Amino acid sequence: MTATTEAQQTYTSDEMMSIAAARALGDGQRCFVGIGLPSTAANLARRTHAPDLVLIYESGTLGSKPDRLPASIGDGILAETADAVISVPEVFNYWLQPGRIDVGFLGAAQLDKFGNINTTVIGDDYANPKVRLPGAGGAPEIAASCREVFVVVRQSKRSFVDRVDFVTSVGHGSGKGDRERLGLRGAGPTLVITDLGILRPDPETSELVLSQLHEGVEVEQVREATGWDLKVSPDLSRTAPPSEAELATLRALKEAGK
Amino acid sequence: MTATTEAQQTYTSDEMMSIAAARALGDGQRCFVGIGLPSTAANLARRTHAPDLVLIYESGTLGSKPDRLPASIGDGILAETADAVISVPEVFNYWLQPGRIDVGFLGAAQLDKFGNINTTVIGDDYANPKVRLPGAGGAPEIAASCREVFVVVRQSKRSFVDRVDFVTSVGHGSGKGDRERLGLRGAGPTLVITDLGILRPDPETSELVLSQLHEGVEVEQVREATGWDLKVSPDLSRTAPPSEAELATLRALKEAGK
Amino acid sequence: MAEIVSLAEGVGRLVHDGDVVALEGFTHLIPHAAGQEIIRQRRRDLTLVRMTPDIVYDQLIGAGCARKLIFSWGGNPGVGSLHRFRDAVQNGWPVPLEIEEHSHAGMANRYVAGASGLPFAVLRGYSGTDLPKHTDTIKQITCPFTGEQLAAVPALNPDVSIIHAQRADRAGNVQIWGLVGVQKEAVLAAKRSLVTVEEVVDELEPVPGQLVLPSWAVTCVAEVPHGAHPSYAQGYYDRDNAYYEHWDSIGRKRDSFEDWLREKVFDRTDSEVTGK
Amino acid sequence: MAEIVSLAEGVGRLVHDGDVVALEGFTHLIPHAAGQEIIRQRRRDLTLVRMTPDIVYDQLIGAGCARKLIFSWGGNPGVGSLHRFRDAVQNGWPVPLEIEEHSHAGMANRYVAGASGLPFAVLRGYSGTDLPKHTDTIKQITCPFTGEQLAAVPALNPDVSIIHAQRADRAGNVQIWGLVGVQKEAVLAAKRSLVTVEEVVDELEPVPGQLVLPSWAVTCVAEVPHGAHPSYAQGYYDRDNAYYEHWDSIGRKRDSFEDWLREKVFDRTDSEVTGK
Repeated sequence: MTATTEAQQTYTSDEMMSIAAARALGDGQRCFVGIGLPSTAANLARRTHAPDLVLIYESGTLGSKPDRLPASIGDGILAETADAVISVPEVFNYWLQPGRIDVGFLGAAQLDKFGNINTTVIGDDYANPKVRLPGAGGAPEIAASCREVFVVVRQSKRSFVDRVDFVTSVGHGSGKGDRERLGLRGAGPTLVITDLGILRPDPETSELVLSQLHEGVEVEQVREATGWDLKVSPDLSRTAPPSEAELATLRALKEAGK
Repeated sequence: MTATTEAQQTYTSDEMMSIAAARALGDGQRCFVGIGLPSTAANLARRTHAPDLVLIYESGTLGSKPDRLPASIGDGILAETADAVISVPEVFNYWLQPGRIDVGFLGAAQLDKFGNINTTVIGDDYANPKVRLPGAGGAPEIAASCREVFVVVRQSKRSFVDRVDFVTSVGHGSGKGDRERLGLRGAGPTLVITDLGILRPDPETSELVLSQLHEGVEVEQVREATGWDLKVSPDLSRTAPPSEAELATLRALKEAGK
Repeated sequence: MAEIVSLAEGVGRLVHDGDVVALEGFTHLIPHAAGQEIIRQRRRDLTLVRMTPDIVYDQLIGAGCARKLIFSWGGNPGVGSLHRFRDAVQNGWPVPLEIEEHSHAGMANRYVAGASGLPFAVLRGYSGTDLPKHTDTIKQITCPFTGEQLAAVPALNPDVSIIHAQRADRAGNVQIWGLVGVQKEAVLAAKRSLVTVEEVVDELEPVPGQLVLPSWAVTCVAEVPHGAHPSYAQGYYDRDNAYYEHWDSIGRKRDSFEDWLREKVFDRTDSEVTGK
Repeated sequence: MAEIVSLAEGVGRLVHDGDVVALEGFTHLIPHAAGQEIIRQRRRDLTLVRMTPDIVYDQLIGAGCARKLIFSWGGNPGVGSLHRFRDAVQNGWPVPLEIEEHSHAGMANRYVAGASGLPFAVLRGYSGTDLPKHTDTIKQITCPFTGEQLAAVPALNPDVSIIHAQRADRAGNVQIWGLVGVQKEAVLAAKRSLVTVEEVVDELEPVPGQLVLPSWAVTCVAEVPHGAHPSYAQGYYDRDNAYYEHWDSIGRKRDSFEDWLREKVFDRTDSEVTGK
């Protein structure tokens, strides 16, 4: 899918998603970065409005400043440009678990209406899955311990489901108050950024509702790409289209990362 | 007190003690070294018969090779000459606790007939002690986890008591089988090296008995310096007096450490 | 003290059928050559342990060496699925694969407990997830001071852990730098250990960020230049990102995988394998 | 992000009457200047935490700043007793001192739990000793997998931890090398932290064996050259062993200690204190 800005600049919906995700990160925040879409967005943020964003990768780097997109979560450039390189147990025990990280930036294979994430198995039978996914990795504890979680994921009926087949990482559980009951200290998913728009948890129910539409996308389109009866925020707004600077920076990053 | 070797070499009883302690260490052993007498003995061993003795200090050094006696347990020379420098939690958790260390080399303010060590308080009332001693330091876990423990201590009625006022570090508890009952994995004190001789636990009772006399010392003298009714091993032997090489090396070490 | 041996000798001596075997290396310094040597020596019924079973375990699983996998993330990083792993889990090919699944935090702490001589570790983890329903090595524990509920996981103590490092000296002291992952813990948790290194040198020149494993904490060291390929060894060579893509085409089908096995593992000469 | 402040400002802002305060540094890098600044600012009712209360705490205790000490070894290393500490414990002078006594392994693990956001730590410790009879922060815990009994100790989370390091950069990133003790854990366990450094530099040149604390994990940094004297700062100056002996003659009597307090702490000018 492509869209057109006022300046007639053409961009893809994936580019819009990465740019919208980057914009959500505040300068100076400490961000625990998953590989793929989250890493693209975090690195874009650091090269645009958030030069002092602190990137933390589970491979053991605090404050990485890569000048290209890392090819993996343990790309050598992450260690070479980091303020500190630490062991993997230390990442989880000394830095993530105590709540020192502002934003956990996650992807998802399946996401449900309460922001719960599945990256384990598709299908009801864990022992005989329809599809075996990679598994948990660092996500359950990132989702539990970061002050808030942003999820970046392409939206489709297949991936946006009423209830995930397997709760790998807890979002808002089965609704408002569940995180507190489970002893999870962070606020959980506060933003879900997709190629179509942005969803946020309803303050009353914690159910994800459509709160922002990317340029050129209509509500009905988003509903069709959602596996539950998606509610729309009364304050629904429009995402500003990518600026030329954002697009140029994103493309240069991706080019250099090849 | 001084004694005389066959070669008419004069030496002090403290020198005999350090040399006897050094001799007890086997080449290639991993030795957890307390400061003071144990450190002198361990460094002497490394410079005489045990060049591959691995010295481990609780300040965080594995394989220190100081060329003089360290002035403290955290002397810079220990870090500068170590194979690896690690944090203090790592010393205790990764290296001592799992039983990787062959010999724990400890001193004592008070020692009892079952080899229990007191470095906490003299007197019966913990809250109002007659003398407040430094406390536990690393000793309780050294005594628990090393494969065996050597104690180096000057012998006197005041320090060798029937029952210590406070068990800071467990030797053989109240006798045979107590260590197993307490879940302590090492063998506990297998040697107590003093300025008069060497005591070992009786294999049947774990009570310390006199098993070796230094040159020029008589049994009665040792009994008088012991606060319990000291038994004598049927295999009582004599310590070989210091060799000229041992004495010269010890004195050079102490001179360089000033 | 670590003994310096050949890769074939190290694997032959330290890895036995039925063993619990951990190969660690977090993206960096993955002991690929050692993994392939285990396949060459046709080990069977292994319980493989690894936080991130990626290509190295896709190969071992596809070759039928494993009966169980203990892990926290199984994928081809940056590329997609591990097809041999999926085929084993979904279809039991070539042999059924039992799995024991944790999170990274849980696995890292299991190694820490193992390295520390403790029977278990405590963490804030798993709460509200479906993992405890399927993984019986996740339990709850109560803080004796605050009454809080936390997760407990049992120590991992592999029969043998294998890692790759940059260098060792002739006495067998091992030097690693860059991302060090969970390798120290994996070695210290294991009953036996094998460290493959890029080179054995006379003296270990200190490097910022280094981690040194003393010789007496390691069982065997084997010099295996390029032993981490297609992963990387900082200071020696970069990650072969193209190979990770290429693996997808090999691993996708049983045929292409078996061709690869024959050509690249079983028919290779010793000198091709050791790179010397 | 850490703010760069003067020592007086750092202590003034971060250390309050009644706080739980940890000064750490294991023989190396003991924050002596910061300790004396706490005395100068006449803080009271502090709960002092330190594995090895040596001269730095003898001074704070003798000056009447502390009501409680949490520790594992209190002595003048290589010399003998801490006379001010003994006078406080045995005679309540100048104020009574409550003590909470652990072993090094217990204290180190209490900091580790604090740094890890856990309420307690588990270790093989204390079994058979008399410490649990007098220290109620030692309990037993049962392994949920093996049934084994182990010791549990609660996390230490000081209101403020103070350490000394070699260098910081202008952004407040801190660099330490040589013996690093338990300093990282002490800082990460604390609600607030102050790091005194030998110098603030433009760029932190990497050093083998270094540990870096990112600026955002530290509250304040103060440049205090020679701030660890009479302990040492590797790469800057050696331990002043003679001073440790000398301290014995100062600390032994109340008179000589009070003379020292007046002369060396209260009557010193700011410029003498900061060494600038």
